[in-house]
Amino acid sequence: MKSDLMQILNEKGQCSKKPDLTLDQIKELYRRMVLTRTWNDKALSLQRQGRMGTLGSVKGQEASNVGMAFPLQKDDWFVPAFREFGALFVRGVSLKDQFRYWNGDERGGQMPAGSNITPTQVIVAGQLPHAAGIAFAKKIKKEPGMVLCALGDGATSQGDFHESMNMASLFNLPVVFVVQNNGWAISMPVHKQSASPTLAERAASYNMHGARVDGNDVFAVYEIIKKYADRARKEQKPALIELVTYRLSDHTTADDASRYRDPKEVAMWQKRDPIDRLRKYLQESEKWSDADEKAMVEQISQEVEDAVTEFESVTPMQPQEMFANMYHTLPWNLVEQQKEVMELYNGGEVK
Amino acid sequence: MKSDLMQILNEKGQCSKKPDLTLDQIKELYRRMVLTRTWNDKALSLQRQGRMGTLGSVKGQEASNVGMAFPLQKDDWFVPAFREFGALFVRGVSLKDQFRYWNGDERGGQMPAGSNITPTQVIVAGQLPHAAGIAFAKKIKKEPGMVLCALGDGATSQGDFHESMNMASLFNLPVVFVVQNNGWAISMPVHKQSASPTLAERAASYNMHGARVDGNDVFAVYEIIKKYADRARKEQKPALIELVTYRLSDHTTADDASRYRDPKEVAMWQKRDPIDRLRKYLQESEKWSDADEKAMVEQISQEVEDAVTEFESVTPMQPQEMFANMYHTLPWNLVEQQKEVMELYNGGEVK
Amino acid sequence: MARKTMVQAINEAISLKMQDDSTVVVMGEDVGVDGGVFRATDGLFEAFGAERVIDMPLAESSIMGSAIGMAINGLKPLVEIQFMGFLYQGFDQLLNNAARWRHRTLGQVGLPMVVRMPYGAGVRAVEHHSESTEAIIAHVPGLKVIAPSNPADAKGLLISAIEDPDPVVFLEPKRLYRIKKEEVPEDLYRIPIGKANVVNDGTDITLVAWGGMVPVCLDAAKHAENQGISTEVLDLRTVSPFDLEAIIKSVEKTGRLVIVHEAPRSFGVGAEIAALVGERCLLHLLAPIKRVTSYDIVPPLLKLENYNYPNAERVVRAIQQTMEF
Amino acid sequence: MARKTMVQAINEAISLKMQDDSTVVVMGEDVGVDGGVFRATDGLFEAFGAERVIDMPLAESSIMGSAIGMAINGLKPLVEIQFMGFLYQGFDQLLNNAARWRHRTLGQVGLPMVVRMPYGAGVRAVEHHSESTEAIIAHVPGLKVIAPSNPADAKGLLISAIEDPDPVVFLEPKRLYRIKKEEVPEDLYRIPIGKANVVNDGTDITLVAWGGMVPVCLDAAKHAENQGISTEVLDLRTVSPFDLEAIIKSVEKTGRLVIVHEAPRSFGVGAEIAALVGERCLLHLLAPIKRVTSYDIVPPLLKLENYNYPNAERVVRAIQQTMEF
Ligand SMILES: Cc1ncc(C[n+]2csc(CCOP(=O)(O)OP(=O)(O)O)c2C)c(N)n1
Ligand SMILES: Cc1ncc(C[n+]2csc(CCOP(=O)(O)OP(=O)(O)O)c2C)c(N)n1
Ligand SMILES: [Mg+2]
Ligand SMILES: [Mg+2]
Repeated sequence: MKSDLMQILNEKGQCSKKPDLTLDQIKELYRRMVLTRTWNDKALSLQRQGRMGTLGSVKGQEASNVGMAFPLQKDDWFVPAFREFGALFVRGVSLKDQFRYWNGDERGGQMPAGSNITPTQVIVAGQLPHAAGIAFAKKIKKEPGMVLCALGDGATSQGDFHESMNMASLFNLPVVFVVQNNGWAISMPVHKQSASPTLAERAASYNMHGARVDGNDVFAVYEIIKKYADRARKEQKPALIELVTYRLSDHTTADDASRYRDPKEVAMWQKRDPIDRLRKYLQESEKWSDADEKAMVEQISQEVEDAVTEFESVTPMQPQEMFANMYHTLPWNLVEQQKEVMELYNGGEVK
Repeated sequence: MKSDLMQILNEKGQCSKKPDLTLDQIKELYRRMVLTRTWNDKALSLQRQGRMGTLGSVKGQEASNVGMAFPLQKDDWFVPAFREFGALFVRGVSLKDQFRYWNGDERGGQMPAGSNITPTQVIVAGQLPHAAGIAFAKKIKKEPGMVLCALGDGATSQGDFHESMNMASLFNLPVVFVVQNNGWAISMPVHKQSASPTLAERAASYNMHGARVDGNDVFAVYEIIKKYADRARKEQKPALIELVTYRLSDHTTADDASRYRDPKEVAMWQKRDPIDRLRKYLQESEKWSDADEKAMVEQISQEVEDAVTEFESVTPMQPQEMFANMYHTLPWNLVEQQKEVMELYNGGEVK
Repeated sequence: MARKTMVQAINEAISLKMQDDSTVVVMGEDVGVDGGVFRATDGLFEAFGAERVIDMPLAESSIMGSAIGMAINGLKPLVEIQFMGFLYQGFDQLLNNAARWRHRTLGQVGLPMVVRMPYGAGVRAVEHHSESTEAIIAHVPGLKVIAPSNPADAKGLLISAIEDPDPVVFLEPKRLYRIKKEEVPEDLYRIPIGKANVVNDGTDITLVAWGGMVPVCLDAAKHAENQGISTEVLDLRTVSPFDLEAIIKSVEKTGRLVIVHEAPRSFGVGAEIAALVGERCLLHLLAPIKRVTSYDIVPPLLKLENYNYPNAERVVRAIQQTMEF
Repeated sequence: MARKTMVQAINEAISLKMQDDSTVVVMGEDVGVDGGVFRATDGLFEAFGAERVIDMPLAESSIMGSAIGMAINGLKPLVEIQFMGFLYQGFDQLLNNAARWRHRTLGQVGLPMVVRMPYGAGVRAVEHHSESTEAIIAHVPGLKVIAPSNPADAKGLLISAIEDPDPVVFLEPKRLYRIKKEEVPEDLYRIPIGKANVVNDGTDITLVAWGGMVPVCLDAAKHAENQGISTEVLDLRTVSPFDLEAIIKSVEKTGRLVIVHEAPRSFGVGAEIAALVGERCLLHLLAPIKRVTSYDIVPPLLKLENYNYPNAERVVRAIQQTMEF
């Protein structure tokens, strides 16, 4: 890894300084990361059994996912892309709902009321202007808080990235853009994606602060996000943070990464696993016992299994629900079409 | 002006070093600049008389216009936006055709065959990816030459700017992007447009060379473009050049700049006029006499008047020509529609 | 009541709504200090300040996208796109995000935003300044499209659009911006979205138009009436969802329909109207439905543009052909 | 002749054209090393190298725009947009530049480029992976739109598209990508653009469809024939400019028309077909023209998607209603 990378917790589980977190908070971070991976593994296995739609895995990015959401406060907004379930769980999204969403049930995509989370954004970089706009509204309304916007390394190539960065800086918007640089955008390695050697240094050309940290080190992620979130809240200043991490799985369940990347690279990154190193830290510095680990893993497995049961037993959506939220008040064409669907599929099954 | 601005010829007509140009070349640059302004003034006056469509003036930008095109060679391409007539004239576009174009006759927009100039691009920043693509094709076909792409300061805010810069750098394309930073994008001053203090420094974040020169100093413009055009041709390397100049007129004839900018600013820039300083230089260093000046001005006026006469006496387009170039072979709907137009307006006038 | 041009009426609508509702913000290129290139936002910057009348960088995608963000977070953004030809830099955000937000959030968050823009011919400018692509927007589920045809309608419809809980694209026929002054009521009044207006009563044939083509149809109706053809002119006002009921009612009366639009013919809005009327009034039709439209070409520059756009002569011709069928 | 899936046929078409014409280059996201997310460009990177099979950064606008630049400078770019839902990031370049270049240069420079993309339903993925917005593209003068319905057509039409001197949008029905293998001739053959294909002869009613809806119509035709209704199925192949002559010929024979498309109904391609047939065959029509389409909604995620897309049952119902009129 590049030497200019801020790191607190190294791959051996050793800290370069004491993290600014209580033991309970550290345990909570750990629990969240394991929960994220457990949910993720479960979703992948359901997908293989045909019980889940196409899905992108966050394996390897749990420290980035969890660490970015942890410093957020009630008034803050979280504006995700699509590879941040771990962060969504921290912000109160239920395991069940994420299962539903990825299995093609729109209802699962609804974020909890008042959670200040925007829905999953599939258009790469499409969420950046939204984040800027939400922050702009905060500023205009003189509301407290800031906006955290997540994106991938691939998203930095899009025009919307540039336009949003420029705008955030020009208007001093309280928004922090966090790039999970997981090395890949489907089959494109980041060095073929971006002409700038690091993504964080893009910040300079917008006269914005930038930072680059080890994204598999949850302490570093937490610290940097906290720092810039605080700054955004207090000084109304945007920033660009690069979290250097790795996508350990295929891009999605529809992808086969062995076609384009070297297994040696994956193996190397497996050694930098964010969960392993935090477990080592807990074991070595905080007396985390095998029994503690076992109890936690069992509790999490149960939580995930319960969510599966719950998600698989929800009432199916009715066909006419397709129309329900197209407009506040349905225009005549949708009223007619909804009626047709009710006639066609009234209680019955589509062929 | 910022001190980091490369300058050779100052406002008093003094050179900090001998320009790398023959006297004939310098006279030609001067003639081209005066021609550009004369054409421009004529077009504006025709517009006021209802003999010309809406038009953007290049007044104040003649050094940038002429200086950027001068170093181009036969194999090179020129990819303009819309405020570069001076450059087009250098590359062989006729005065008459530009009159026709701005007066709403499509035929005037056609560039001379083999001139390697793309048509006027009205979509702000739309031409940047074209320039990158033309350069890419050069590279693929192993053709000599480079691509010069002109844009305004406002264009740097667009997504297409970012995407093209990134792409040009990633693939080492022989393209030089030249920003005429004329201080304004309609009513937006550049400091409200761009978060980066200078536009040239944007280059760094694409791992590209950038340079910033006095755009009212034709020697500096010529030298910097020549340098980076040569580099692009030889090393297949892109660059971003910022020419610091000023739009002395309204944005277009439909605009009223007094609504949004301080006349003092305009007055200040009038003192930095690119033509005045080159004339002073010629007078003081190269024995350019009043008689020389007078002869040249007369010759240019005549050339412009001739172009007006010529342009106003061209055969009008026929209505059915609207259809002619929509496709290589017109589909049935256009064949029908063209027939209708011929029936309706056969020789007659539209009401 | 004072006499106002359409631009003035639009300006008044915005100003009144901004006074009435502090969540309304105006944003776009040159809308602030300059007051908009057509002066539709003239004086608003001075009246409401830089935080409610925002001069945005030249970047349509982020203008549209950040307006979405503002609407998500409780504001009512009123975006100006300088010309319809420049909409497409911001179209992805409109189509893939603005139109879908209510649906995506299962009704939790609707986006009360309006995207205004001048459309159609009327300025003697270069390419991309005369476009009329309402069919493209109308095809996007989740959006509404409005196009007024006179100052008073422009004001009332714009107020309704700003108050609408869903994203509305508001197309302003720039050819009518200053063509004449008409009486415009002073107050904050609404004209309902989705309802057409019969602007000329008739019994022989129905003309359907919106925006800049309504005066052309009224003109044609006069010519036709001189020839003894009683022509009903329906001003749609809302292009999507359009007032099918009113169209059907008129066609059931007249049995004949000519649709007039400034956009290219093929795959245009006229096709949808014709298809629905054909489907629902087949037995009432005394003649095939005709469309008088621009041609399927790039809008010509000023020299040829008048050969492309429908004019009264072409509409009268279509009326005659329909009557003679 | 070998049996191939549609993706394989497409791959073969590209490969043959790249061998045949050294100016053809493939570009897009993940088209190189990965061979495309649907493997349409599988093996081409190895065969033709990184300069002719270009893995582009994730930026649709510059992909489209630089393809334009390549076409200006003598290449024939074959762009892959990963899913039709992502086209709109690059749409401005397509609409405002690609479509207009020949016109803007007065015929001097045409752009022989093809923009391929999978469209419609068929993968169990999240939002934006099932879009079918061909009406939007068809409304843009200067473009052509093709949508094949089977492997052999896909190959022949793609070869024609690559050889076409104008920009072509090539829509690949992803639901048919691998659904079955069919005989595909080995050589470099062409299927003409703008010509429809009668895929089932009939005399009572005409079905018009393209791309992914052709098999649905064939299925419906079988059901209808079981009920004694002789159903002609016309596969348009080219959506714009579509083969009006073939449609009229069939409708003049049958007197009845049902149009089937996967896109939302309103302002869709079906409207244009219905409008033209209504205009030109009014007196031949024995019943109103019906459209069986998706609804005017955001394409649902996988749980509800089958309720949205036309299926044989809905087409048969429309056939019956039309017959009973
Ligand atoms: C505008 C757009 N183009 C293409 C895609 C298809 N796509 C989905 S994810 C992805 C790669 C994203 O890479 P990155 O931003 O690094 O995020 P990651 O997948 O690594 O989390 C692509 C190309 C898309 N979703 N949106
Ligand atoms: C995409 C797009 N948006 C808006 C416009 C309207 N417009 C024309 S020129 C211009 C300002 C351009 O500024 P700049 O790039 O600095 O060029 P300059 O006019 O100063 O030469 C604007 C906003 C346009 N032509 N294209
Ligand atoms: Mg990535
Ligand atoms: Mg400028």
